[in-house]
Order: sequence, then C-alpha cells, then structure tokens
Amino acid sequence: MYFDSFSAFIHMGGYGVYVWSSMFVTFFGLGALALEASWARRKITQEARAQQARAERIQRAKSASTQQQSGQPS
Amino acid sequence: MTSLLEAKGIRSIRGERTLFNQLDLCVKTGELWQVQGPNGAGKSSFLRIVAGLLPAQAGEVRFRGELIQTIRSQYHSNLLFIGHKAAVKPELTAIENLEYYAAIQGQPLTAAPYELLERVGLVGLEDIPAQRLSAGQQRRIALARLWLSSANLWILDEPFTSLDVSGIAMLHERFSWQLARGGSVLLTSHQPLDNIPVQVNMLNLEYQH
Amino acid sequence: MWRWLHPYAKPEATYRLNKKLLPWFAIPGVVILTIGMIWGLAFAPPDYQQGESYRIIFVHVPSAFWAMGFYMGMAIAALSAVVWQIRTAEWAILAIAPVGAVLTLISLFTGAVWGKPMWGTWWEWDARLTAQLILFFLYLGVMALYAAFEDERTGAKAAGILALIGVINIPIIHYSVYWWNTLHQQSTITQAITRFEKPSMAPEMLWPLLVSILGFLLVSSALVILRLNNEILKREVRRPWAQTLLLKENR
Amino acid sequence: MASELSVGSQVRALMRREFRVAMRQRSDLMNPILFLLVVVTLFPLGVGPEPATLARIAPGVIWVSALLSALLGLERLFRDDFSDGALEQMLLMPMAVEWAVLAKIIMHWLLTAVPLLILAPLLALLLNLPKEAWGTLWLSLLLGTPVLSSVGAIGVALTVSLNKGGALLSLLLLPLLIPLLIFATAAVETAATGLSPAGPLALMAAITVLALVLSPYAVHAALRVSVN
Repeated sequence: MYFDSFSAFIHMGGYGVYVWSSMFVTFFGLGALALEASWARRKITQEARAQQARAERIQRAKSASTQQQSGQPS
Repeated sequence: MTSLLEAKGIRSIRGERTLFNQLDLCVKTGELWQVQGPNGAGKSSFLRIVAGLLPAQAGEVRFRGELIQTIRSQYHSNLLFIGHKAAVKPELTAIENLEYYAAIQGQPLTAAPYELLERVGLVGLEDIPAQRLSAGQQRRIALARLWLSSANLWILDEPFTSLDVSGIAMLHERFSWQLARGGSVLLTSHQPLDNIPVQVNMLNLEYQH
Repeated sequence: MWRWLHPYAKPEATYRLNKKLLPWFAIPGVVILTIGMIWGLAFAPPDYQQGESYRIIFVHVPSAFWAMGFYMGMAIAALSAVVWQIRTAEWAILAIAPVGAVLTLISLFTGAVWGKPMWGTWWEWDARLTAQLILFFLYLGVMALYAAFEDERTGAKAAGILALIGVINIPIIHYSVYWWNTLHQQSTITQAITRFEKPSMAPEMLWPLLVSILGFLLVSSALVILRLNNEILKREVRRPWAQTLLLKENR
Repeated sequence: MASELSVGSQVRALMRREFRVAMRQRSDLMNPILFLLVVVTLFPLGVGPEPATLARIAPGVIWVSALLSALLGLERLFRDDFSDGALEQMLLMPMAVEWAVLAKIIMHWLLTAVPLLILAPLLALLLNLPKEAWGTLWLSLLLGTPVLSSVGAIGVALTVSLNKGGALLSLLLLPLLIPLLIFATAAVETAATGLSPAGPLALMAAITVLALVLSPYAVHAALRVSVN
C-alpha cells in the first residue's frame, strides 16, 4: 500500500476528483453495456412469449371457426 | 328519410381539365351511395370535396342542411373518412394504430382490441409493426376503424382495394350494420358491388376531355 | 482452419459455444481488472512530475488501446462477413461496435479529465484525443448505418463495408491529425503518454498497467460475447431451438 | 351522434402517437444531433485549435451548426404523415387543425431540442467558449429552438407534397432564420465579454412568442394547399 491512510487514498494528492471521476465513468460505461445486454435479452424473451401468444390466438380462432361451421350445417 | 348530406352544383377543375361540373348528390340516412366512373373521372376529388379536404371551384356541400364550412367541427366529428392512403402508421402495431383512432374518435378502446382485430381477420398480427404486414392487412387495420366509429356518415375511397374475398364480405356486412342503424355510406369502387345485401345507389361520373 | 470453424457458423452452435466461453472471459476479467485497478490506484508509486493524477492512465490507456483494438476486431469480422459471407461475423460487427464506442467514450472522458490538471481546461485539441474523437465518429457511423436499414442482413453488410473503409482510413486520419497538431502546437497529453510508453517506464507502473490492459480485454470481450448471443437470439427467435430456450427462462 | 371530444384528449392522443412513432425511429432523432457534433469538430480541424480563435468563433459556429442540423431533421414533421395519409386525417379531426399543428410542433421541439440542450455544454467545451457565456448560450438555444421547430414546420408544410424537399427547404428557411442567428450570436458574444445579454435575449423571446402564436395558422394554410 502506497498511501498512509484511507483519506489520503481518496484525496489522491489533490487529484481525487479527477481520478475518481475517471474511475466512475469507466465502470459506469462498462456496467451500462452489461445492463443494456441483459435488458435486450429480456426484450427478446418477451418477443418469444409474444410469438407464442400469437400462435395460441391463431389456434383458438381457428378452432372457434371450425366449431361454428360444424355447429351450423348446410 | 331526411337528407344527411347534400352536394349541389359542384365543379372541380384540376390543372386545365374540368373534372365535373354541376354535380349534385343527396345522401339520405340509411342510404349507401357508390360513385362510379373510369380512372381520372374525379371520383377521389369528389369525395375529398365532400369531406371538406378540398375546396370546390363552385357549388356547396351541406350537412344536415348547414354548410360544412360553417359547422366544420360538428361535421368532422360525424364523419369517418378513409382515403386511398390508409393512414396506418407503419412503425406502430395494429393495436397502437387502433388506440390512436379510438382516442380521436372519442371511443376509448374499451372493447377488447384483440376481439376487434380478430373480427377484421388480423388474428396473430396484433402486436407486429404494421410495416411488416401486407398491403391488404394494413388496409384491414384502417378499416377496423369502421368498428370503432359512431359517425353517421362514412366516406370511403376505394375501400375494397387489396382486400380478399373474405375481407370484402366482412365490409359488406359492416355496411348493412351502418345502414340499419340509420347511418349512411358514400364510397367509390371500380367494381360493381356484387352480393351486397343492401340497396346500392349509383352516381356515375364520366371522363370529361 | 476455416473447415474447423465452419460448424460454428451455424447460429445455434455459436450460441452454445459462446455460452460456454462467457464465464471464461467474464470471471477472470472482473478479477484481473479489479487487481489491476487496486494495484494501480493504491500500490503503484506516484509519478515524479504529475503526482497522483497520472493514475488515470490505468483506465485511459487500456480503454484507448482497446477502442482501437476492437475497431480492428470489428474490421476483421467485417472482412469475414463480406468475403466469406459468414452470418455470425455479420452479427459480430453489431456486437462489437457499441462496446468499442463505449471504450472510445471512456478514453475520451478520461483523457479530458487527465488534461484538466495539466492545462487547466477540460478539453484540448490534442492529437491523440482528436484522433480518438474521430474514431468515436467512425463507430457511430457504423451503428447509424446499420440502424438505418430495414433489412438486418443488408444493414449488417453495409455496416461491414463501412467498417472496412474506416480501417483503411484510420492510419491516414492518424497521420493527418498528428501533422495538423504539430502545425499548431505541441500536444501535451501525447507527450505525457509517450513518456510512459517508453521502455524506461518504471516496472512498478508498467506491471499494473499491463494487468489493467488484460482486464479490459477480458471484460470487454465478455460484453461482446453477451451482445453477440443477443444478436443471434434476436434473429433466431422464430426458430424452435431459440423458442424453447427463451420460453424456459423465468419472467 | 358522436360524443363531444375535448381538444385536450385529441391533442394528448396525437402527441402520444407522435412520441411512439419517434421512439421507433430513434436513429432519425439521433443522427442530426451527431451531425451537429461532427460539424462542430470540423471547425478546430479547419481553423486550428488555438483556444482564443475557437472562443472567438464559438457562438457563430454552434448556432450555424445547430441551424443546419435542425434542417436535417425537420422533414419528419410532416413527410411521413403526408405519404401514409395521416395528414388528411389530421385535417379531419374535429378540433381546430391549429391545435394539432401546435401539438406536432411541441412534440418535435421536445424530441429535437432537448437532446440539443443536453449536448450544448459539450459543444461549448469543445470550442472553448468562455464560462461566462455558457448560460447565455444555453438560454439562447432554449429560446431559439421553438422558432426552428415552428418556422420549420411552415417550410415543411409548404414543400411536403413536392418530392424534392431537402435543398429547397433550406433555401426557403435559412433566410427566414437569419434574425434568430443574429440575435442569438449577439447575445452569446455580449455575455462572453462580460456584459448583460438581456437585450438580444428579449428580442429572441419576442420572436419565439410570435412564431409560436402565428405559425399554426400558416402551417394549416400551407397544409391545405399541400394535400390538394
């Protein structure tokens, strides 16, 4: 450990603001990329669900229309 | 039967050519009128004049006996106009498009939108952006407005374009509903309206050279 | 080599491979990056000229280095996409571009922040920073071009061609920007960094820097893999394998 | 009989749709802003990076670039609506068309000017604008961008039915926007010298109010001509 105390570590010889804001932006950027990826992943899952729901609706409509036809012959 | 819409002595000139002159039309409640004529006869222009989108060079259009220019707001809240451009936003889904039209027609989409879209044959396509649908399917989104509308007068420019047989039958059925409740329909169409269960009044436009 | 790679041109196989690879990048990446940061920030000695402010180097240099490196990676993917028509490579372009752009942004911000105590202004038109800013625009161009196409495959191909043109252009841009800069003034941050890049750099500073560079590579690669898998799933969402895989996931 | 519809609910529905459509074409919104950033970057490369030179030209460069980038994004105000028929429907809404136009202008302003206002400090930084002038630059953009949206709407409404917008639109609009440029740069420059920019800013505010009040009528008239 180069620094004598924790406060000296935070202070960075007067350059604390610069060093720590750089660190913050760096990890904020990388973190945002990771978050965005997981958010996109959730969107894709939603899309898959929507797809499944669509297929179900089509199925239901089809069975309803065939029932109607068999219910009213001629 | 009272007169709902009355056009008198309408003249339209596009460029150098007179499309029609001294054209009269009287639509009563419970009537369906078809404007017929060859390409370029001015069917669309006539509908747009009647709807108040286009000024006529001469003549006047009255709605319930009043000039449409003087009662514009009232007229337009009693009118449903669907032009040959479908006014369906390609970026939005069928449901989102309907939500918008329901809101501006004063009928919040309370009736299940899925049911409505099923009725117009868009099952399974409700939440897909309209740009990924076919021309006929986009047309059906626009025509779904007929199921949201409480307007007395429907003006439809070529409503059957790019519709298949089932779509046409669906429209016919809706027209009879509108007439039965005392509304009126004014439309253009190239083809004669076969198999329609209501009486069709014809207005023929000639091509003027 | 291409014969061996070929099965991985199949989306599902690529997805599974990526999934297996991901922890091998992500876990060591986070560990190594943490080590590099702690080493650099807390244990490395201060610089005799710049004091503690030089510690920004431990994020600035890795991000700037890999901003360029990932552009090269994107160009290689673009070349494979354009020449060999490998679909996975098309998606790789789209997976790499945002990661590269963020790395460029990080290097721009940290460069500006580093410049502040040196020059008293937040932004100086320094050759290195200016070139980096242009690199950022190149990344944005690739992403914007892709987004402009309705058809994803055409968009990916167009973006790939643009990336290739960009990679040819980068040396020219660099040369011209450095030349422009020497016409007008001496670039301080460039001097500051080249001073560190000389082999004479003290090993107590060099080692944590190298560790940070490795950490950045691993973490950024993990992010690229994550994005690549998203791109694959996005395209394959209609296929049964992707459907079953996605529907198994809990809400 | 259709139920009576309040202006508020129609405006809300329209703005909601505008926002949704814009969110589906986010790149259309981002590109003009990025264009602005690139153009501003070109100036130091062209005239040299001396801080004093840059500070001298900064107000003009930022404002001219903002004008040009605003022109790029203007067409989306009515172009798509015209081609898909939504414009006709807008003219057939029961409320006065001016309200619909105003709603569209406000939405366009929110979607284009807000990113610009966020980016403005960065541009000031890049061009080394003196700190004293930052607030004035921001204020001038805040006051000036509604004029861009509303006067721009008139230009777009006039040219929307022609299939050659672009250059023609710029030709129509740039002369109309010159007063704005003059007052805005004057305000920023006086602020940079440490004097009060209240005079030019007040003039800008007057122009903004005038543009917002009058443009809906002009746009309505122009749209009537265009849907013919």
